[in-house]
Amino acid sequence: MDLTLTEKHRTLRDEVDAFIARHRDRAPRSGGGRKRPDRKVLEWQALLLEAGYFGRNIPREYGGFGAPHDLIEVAIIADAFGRSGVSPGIHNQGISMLVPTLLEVGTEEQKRRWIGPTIRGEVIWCQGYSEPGSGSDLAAAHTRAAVQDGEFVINGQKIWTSSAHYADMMFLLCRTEPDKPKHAGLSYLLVPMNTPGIEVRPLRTMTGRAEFNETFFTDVRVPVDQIVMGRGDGWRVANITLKYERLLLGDANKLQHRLEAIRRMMQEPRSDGSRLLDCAEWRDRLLRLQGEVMAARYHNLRLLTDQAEGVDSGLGRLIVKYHGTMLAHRLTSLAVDVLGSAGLAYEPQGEAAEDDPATTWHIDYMYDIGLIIGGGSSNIQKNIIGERGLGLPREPKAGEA
Amino acid sequence: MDLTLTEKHRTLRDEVDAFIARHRDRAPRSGGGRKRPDRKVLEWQALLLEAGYFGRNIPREYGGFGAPHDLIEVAIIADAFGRSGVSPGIHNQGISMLVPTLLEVGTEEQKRRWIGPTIRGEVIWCQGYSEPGSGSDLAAAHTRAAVQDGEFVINGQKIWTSSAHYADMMFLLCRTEPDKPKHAGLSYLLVPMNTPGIEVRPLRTMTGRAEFNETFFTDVRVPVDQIVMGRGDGWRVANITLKYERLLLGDANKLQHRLEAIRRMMQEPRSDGSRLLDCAEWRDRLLRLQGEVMAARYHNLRLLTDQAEGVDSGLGRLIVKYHGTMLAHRLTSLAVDVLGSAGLAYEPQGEAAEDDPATTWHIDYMYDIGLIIGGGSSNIQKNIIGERGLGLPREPKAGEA
Amino acid sequence: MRFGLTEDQKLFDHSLRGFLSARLPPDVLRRLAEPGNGFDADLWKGLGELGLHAMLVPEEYGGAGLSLLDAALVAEALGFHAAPTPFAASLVMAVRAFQAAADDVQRRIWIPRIAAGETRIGVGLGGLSGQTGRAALRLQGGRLSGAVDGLLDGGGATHFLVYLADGRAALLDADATGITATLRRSVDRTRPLVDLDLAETPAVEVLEASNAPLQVAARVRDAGRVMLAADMLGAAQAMLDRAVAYAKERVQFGRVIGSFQGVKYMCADMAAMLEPCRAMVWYAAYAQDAILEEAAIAANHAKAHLAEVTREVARLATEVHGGMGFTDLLGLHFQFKRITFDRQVLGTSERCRHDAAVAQGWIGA
Amino acid sequence: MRFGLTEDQKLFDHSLRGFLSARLPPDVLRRLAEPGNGFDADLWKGLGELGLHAMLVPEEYGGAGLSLLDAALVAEALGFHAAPTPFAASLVMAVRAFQAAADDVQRRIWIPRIAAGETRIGVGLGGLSGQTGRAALRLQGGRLSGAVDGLLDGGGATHFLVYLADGRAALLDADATGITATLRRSVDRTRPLVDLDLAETPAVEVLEASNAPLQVAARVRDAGRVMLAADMLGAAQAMLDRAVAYAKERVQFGRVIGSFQGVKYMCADMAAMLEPCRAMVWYAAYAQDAILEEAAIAANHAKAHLAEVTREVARLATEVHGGMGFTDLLGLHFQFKRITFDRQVLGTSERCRHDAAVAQGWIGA
Repeated sequence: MDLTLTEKHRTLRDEVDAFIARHRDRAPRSGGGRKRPDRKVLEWQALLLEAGYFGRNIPREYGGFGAPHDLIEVAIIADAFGRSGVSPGIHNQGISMLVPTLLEVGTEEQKRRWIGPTIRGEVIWCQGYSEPGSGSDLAAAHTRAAVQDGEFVINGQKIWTSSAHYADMMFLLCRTEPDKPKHAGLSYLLVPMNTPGIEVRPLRTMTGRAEFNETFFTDVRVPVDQIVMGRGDGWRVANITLKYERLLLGDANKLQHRLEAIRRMMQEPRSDGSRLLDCAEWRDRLLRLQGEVMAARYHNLRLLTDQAEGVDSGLGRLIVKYHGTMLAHRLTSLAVDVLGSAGLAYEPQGEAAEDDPATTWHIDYMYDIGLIIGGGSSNIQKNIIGERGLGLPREPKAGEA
Repeated sequence: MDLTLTEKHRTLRDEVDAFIARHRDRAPRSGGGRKRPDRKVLEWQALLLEAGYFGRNIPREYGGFGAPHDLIEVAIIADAFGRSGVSPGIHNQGISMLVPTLLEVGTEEQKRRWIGPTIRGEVIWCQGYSEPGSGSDLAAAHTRAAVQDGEFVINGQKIWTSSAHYADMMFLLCRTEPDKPKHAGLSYLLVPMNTPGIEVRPLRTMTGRAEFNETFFTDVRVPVDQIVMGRGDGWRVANITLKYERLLLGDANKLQHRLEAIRRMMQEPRSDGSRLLDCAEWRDRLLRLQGEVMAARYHNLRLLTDQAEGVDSGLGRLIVKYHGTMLAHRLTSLAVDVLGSAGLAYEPQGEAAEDDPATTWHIDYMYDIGLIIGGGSSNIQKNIIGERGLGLPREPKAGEA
Repeated sequence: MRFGLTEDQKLFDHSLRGFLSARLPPDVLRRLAEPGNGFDADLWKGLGELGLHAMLVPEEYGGAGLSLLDAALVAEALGFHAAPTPFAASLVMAVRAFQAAADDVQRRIWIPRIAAGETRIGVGLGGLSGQTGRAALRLQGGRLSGAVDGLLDGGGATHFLVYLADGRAALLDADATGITATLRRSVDRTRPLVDLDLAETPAVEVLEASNAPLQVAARVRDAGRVMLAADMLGAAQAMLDRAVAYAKERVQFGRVIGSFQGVKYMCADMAAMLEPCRAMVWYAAYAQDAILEEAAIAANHAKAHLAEVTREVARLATEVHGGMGFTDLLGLHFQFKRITFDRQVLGTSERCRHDAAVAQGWIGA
Repeated sequence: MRFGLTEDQKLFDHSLRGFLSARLPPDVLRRLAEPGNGFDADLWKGLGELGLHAMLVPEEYGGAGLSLLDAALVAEALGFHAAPTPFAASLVMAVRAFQAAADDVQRRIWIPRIAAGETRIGVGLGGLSGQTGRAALRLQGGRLSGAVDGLLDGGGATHFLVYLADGRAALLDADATGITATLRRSVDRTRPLVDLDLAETPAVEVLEASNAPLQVAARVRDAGRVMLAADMLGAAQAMLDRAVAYAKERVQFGRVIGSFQGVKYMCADMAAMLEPCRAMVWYAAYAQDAILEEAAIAANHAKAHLAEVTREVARLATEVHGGMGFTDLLGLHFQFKRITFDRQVLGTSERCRHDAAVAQGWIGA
């Protein structure tokens, strides 16, 4: 255990603080998660990449900064941006899920071609996994790709494809070997979204916004080299991606960010002059959650150390999505209670404008349930924790999770 | 909905109050649950039966008071004894489980023979269901009874038989038709515990006391007419008994009793003069539980009405054990927290003497987990609720719950 | 004594649910939830024909003189169907307020108008209910100034009844001078709230209970809390029913998902939590009329407990539906949001439990 | 920077666990838990040979000068094996108390005696820790009178260190005049508590921190709270491990029960709750030495959070074992009771969270 800062680290912290102070006017307001990055976002991203505050450990030849792995550096940078409230750069499915997957199993050619544009925010990816008939049962995918004249010809339908309506590319799980057993018949393809035959239809959710899409494929043709690993390896690649998705969805920094926002609300005087933080029953609710968030944050530091040292955290990694999304829902539950009746006004603004704080909390309150379900529902997570993490036997004769 | 009292009911209430005031010195201290009733308990029981404050609706020919069913009368009597803290009579497995079962499916002869002595506390019963290899899977019972010379000859082993060490009789689930399918091969026998070949060995639990026993059967012979319903009907009879056990274990009056005891503790000044009931975070914990207990109590009134009207409450009845035992554990959890470090002193006194309050709470804190497990574990209860209550399909190829 | 519904109550419940089911298929509900005033005159009229407008009104004023338990059954059915209509404030709290605190003349004028469905009164209790937002009013010379947020049944209201901190209540015409009523679309698209800004707005009536006005106001609030508890019960029951039905149909991993213990236990947990809530709502409603010494405790605990249970049911039922539960397609979210709304208005769970503690003398007010 | 254990720590942990595993098979543990003083001299000696007595003692006093994180690993291993031995008070809190508040002479006398294993100090913080029971002491002319309940590591203690409400602490000889030390068997049979009645008992030493004595006492208390959190972590991990092992073996309904989602999800829930607790305990222990500005917050949250999580794990792991989990036979209850004990001593969860709120300035002390 060594969380002390070396001289080098203190210097970095001062540098990052100075960078933020100098450039904060150039930063976009939000992380740009659910929208196509605009010019301001792209310029900010370029600045962060150049300074090494984004993609710090990604090799230079793939467009990163190429610094050696140093956990505390990453923590210092995240902390500085967190404290300042300034955007730490783009986080989307391409950056958080596909890039680490390609770094792990992509070809040299794929890494050189895709990682740079993706981390620069120039290429936006969406995820083609779930299908209407098989939400949790990803391996049951029916969308098929037959090889004809050196191309995959894709037919079928995907659902829950967030950002499909503005994405450039999709990483797609589809059936290429229909004669092989369920899990062995899948492949993982990289598909340009402007390929003829792709149709994207928005899907409105309970928040009232169109956060997801249905994507239809009719004789969509992509070259056979647009595959990650080999034919039939799709399930393996998808699981690597899912591993990173689980970590993304259980993100401890987001939990901490929310906790702090709730604390600030509870410290503000209400119309009768009282503060909820002074009411012991409310304060105790916040404190219980603070304890849980602290555990999640320290756990995250432990996982980062494992990652930096090339150790598989096993169980510790498998619990993150389930634990984090359930905790996030409990945090937003407190937030909407703190807002009370005055927070019920709800006017989401769509993609163009910022939502007011109360609307944002209620969106999160609902969206968090979507995150409990998406990326492998809680039950799927519990299967994974029980079977892969604890070595408990699978259900006899049941399908595969 | 009519919870108002008629003139007749008000008269009864006054009578019960007067009875208690006049006779309270003759009442034993506790309900006598886990011990062989002593003379004082038996005399008190006789007095209650005579007054019609126990076994009120059991027909006179079976030793009861023979009053027509009137829900509010029963509620008035329970309330009066509850308020006064005076023992409402004996509650044990014979009275709460076997008697209603015999009333439902016993022969005239069985009712006349067993109900009277049982409700008078003269005959104590224990329950022979679980076996070492099949805790939750009752229908897998291996203890067998073969017919020889007009007698059942029983061989095998039971476990978790509470009060077996002083019981007179056992209601026993055993396999009499080994060639029939699992559930169809069982019978339900009434076995005198002094029959040669029965050996009872006490089983110490985590509370440090011997609350249960293992019971061994070696060529134990009972007449063939000691069967309830017919051969192969054992599973059906056992399920009737279990229905009453579920209601007994989820008893809402017990929950209310506990809640009040915790409130009184929280209202007492502590060594620094403060009262926990004045601390909002503690008070809110108590209030949350009060709300749950209220729901359970009113739900119980609803079930009693159904029962009085001969309506099957269905789902409402199936949830009682699971809901009640989980809630009981949360109540005792609060109680031991209220006691804090000073409540950790633990000296259970065995069957002869009263335990001090702190020890009693800690026994309950552990025993409640035993009750969550016993009488059909929570998972078994959830199977029952899901399948019988909500009509969800059973697990394919799994055994039967 | 019986703890249960009468045959009349069951019949009325059945016909009301039949009406709502026919009148509010998903596409109609979705249309009514689009921007507008959250009030549908046709639906209002239909409910009036079923007798809802006058149900709580005493017979002497031309009403049916039914009990709060009958009203709770209506609230439950409205919650079940996520019906976009005024009820808890306009047809329950307002009637109760006039009965408890109005003088004879006021009653004779206003109660029949409510019973006829022509006067619809949005109600704001401000700080007395623990609602958040603005709540600062002063009444001077029959004129009301200040602001109060979050009036219930704001959609289509002809009048507003706003409570002062001392327990008096002023009735305002929605079209009066000096009144600015801002209709806020709430997250529950079926029920908007109204924020009032008042500048010397003339009060049509002032209700002044002759005795203990704060207690009288609390009784009005408690009647409202019981209605919200019943609304949550109905909404959660609808979500549970649909989750169970979905679990019986949906196939994943080659099996109906309801046969997986994971899904089955979610449903069992919901049922185990929710089923005792029904008796609690009945009792709390009944107590408002018939067991006055327990009325406040039962109402406050019912609101708080239903809020806790139905939040869990809302999440679990959505989870059972998987991704489909999160979409707009199934319309499951109408009930989800109904539960969200009911939880926050007229006081959060913590506030209701606090009021229950006060009601049983554990702490001072 | 690394967030993890060193190779040395892992090796030491491994050897300690090996020792405990060999030294405390179920039958021995059961014997040691029988009525007695809850102190086993042989076990104490063995732990001394492994270096536990002197582990926190600075090198200048002949100790190993290890960190509180090392001590937390020991506490975790002791909790895992439900080891009936003094530790948290005698070898951690007492050492910390002398280091922080004793003068040079006092340190030179007592710390080496602790390091040698010959002086074992039971510690009582009374009201400063939020413990229930009696806590009223007065010190006059070097003599202590009054009563304080629930001293930790009471079994086999040669001395007692009791705190006054002002943050000073008096060291008493267990055999001094005017002292009545009542050893109470706690529900956790592996660790008794001591209640002290004092009548003009001469203090061997009085520890008076020159600066902010209450804060110094709070640091001692926090070190103890971290040890209890670590003890709960170990005990709960043992219960989880055994539940998983049992679920892989036990057959019901013709299947290994761990293949049922019902049982599997119980195990998954336990793991999901407990796994992040490990990092939390490490951090809280490390912070006591190296991140002083977060030390109090981390210690208090660790104690409170571990208490909440491990109560659930204790119940669920017992449930997974079915009836066998409730018997004495498997010995699973030793860890169950360990968790019960740790939760209640040195302040309940509510108290610890309150102290965490104070430590971050949300409210006054």
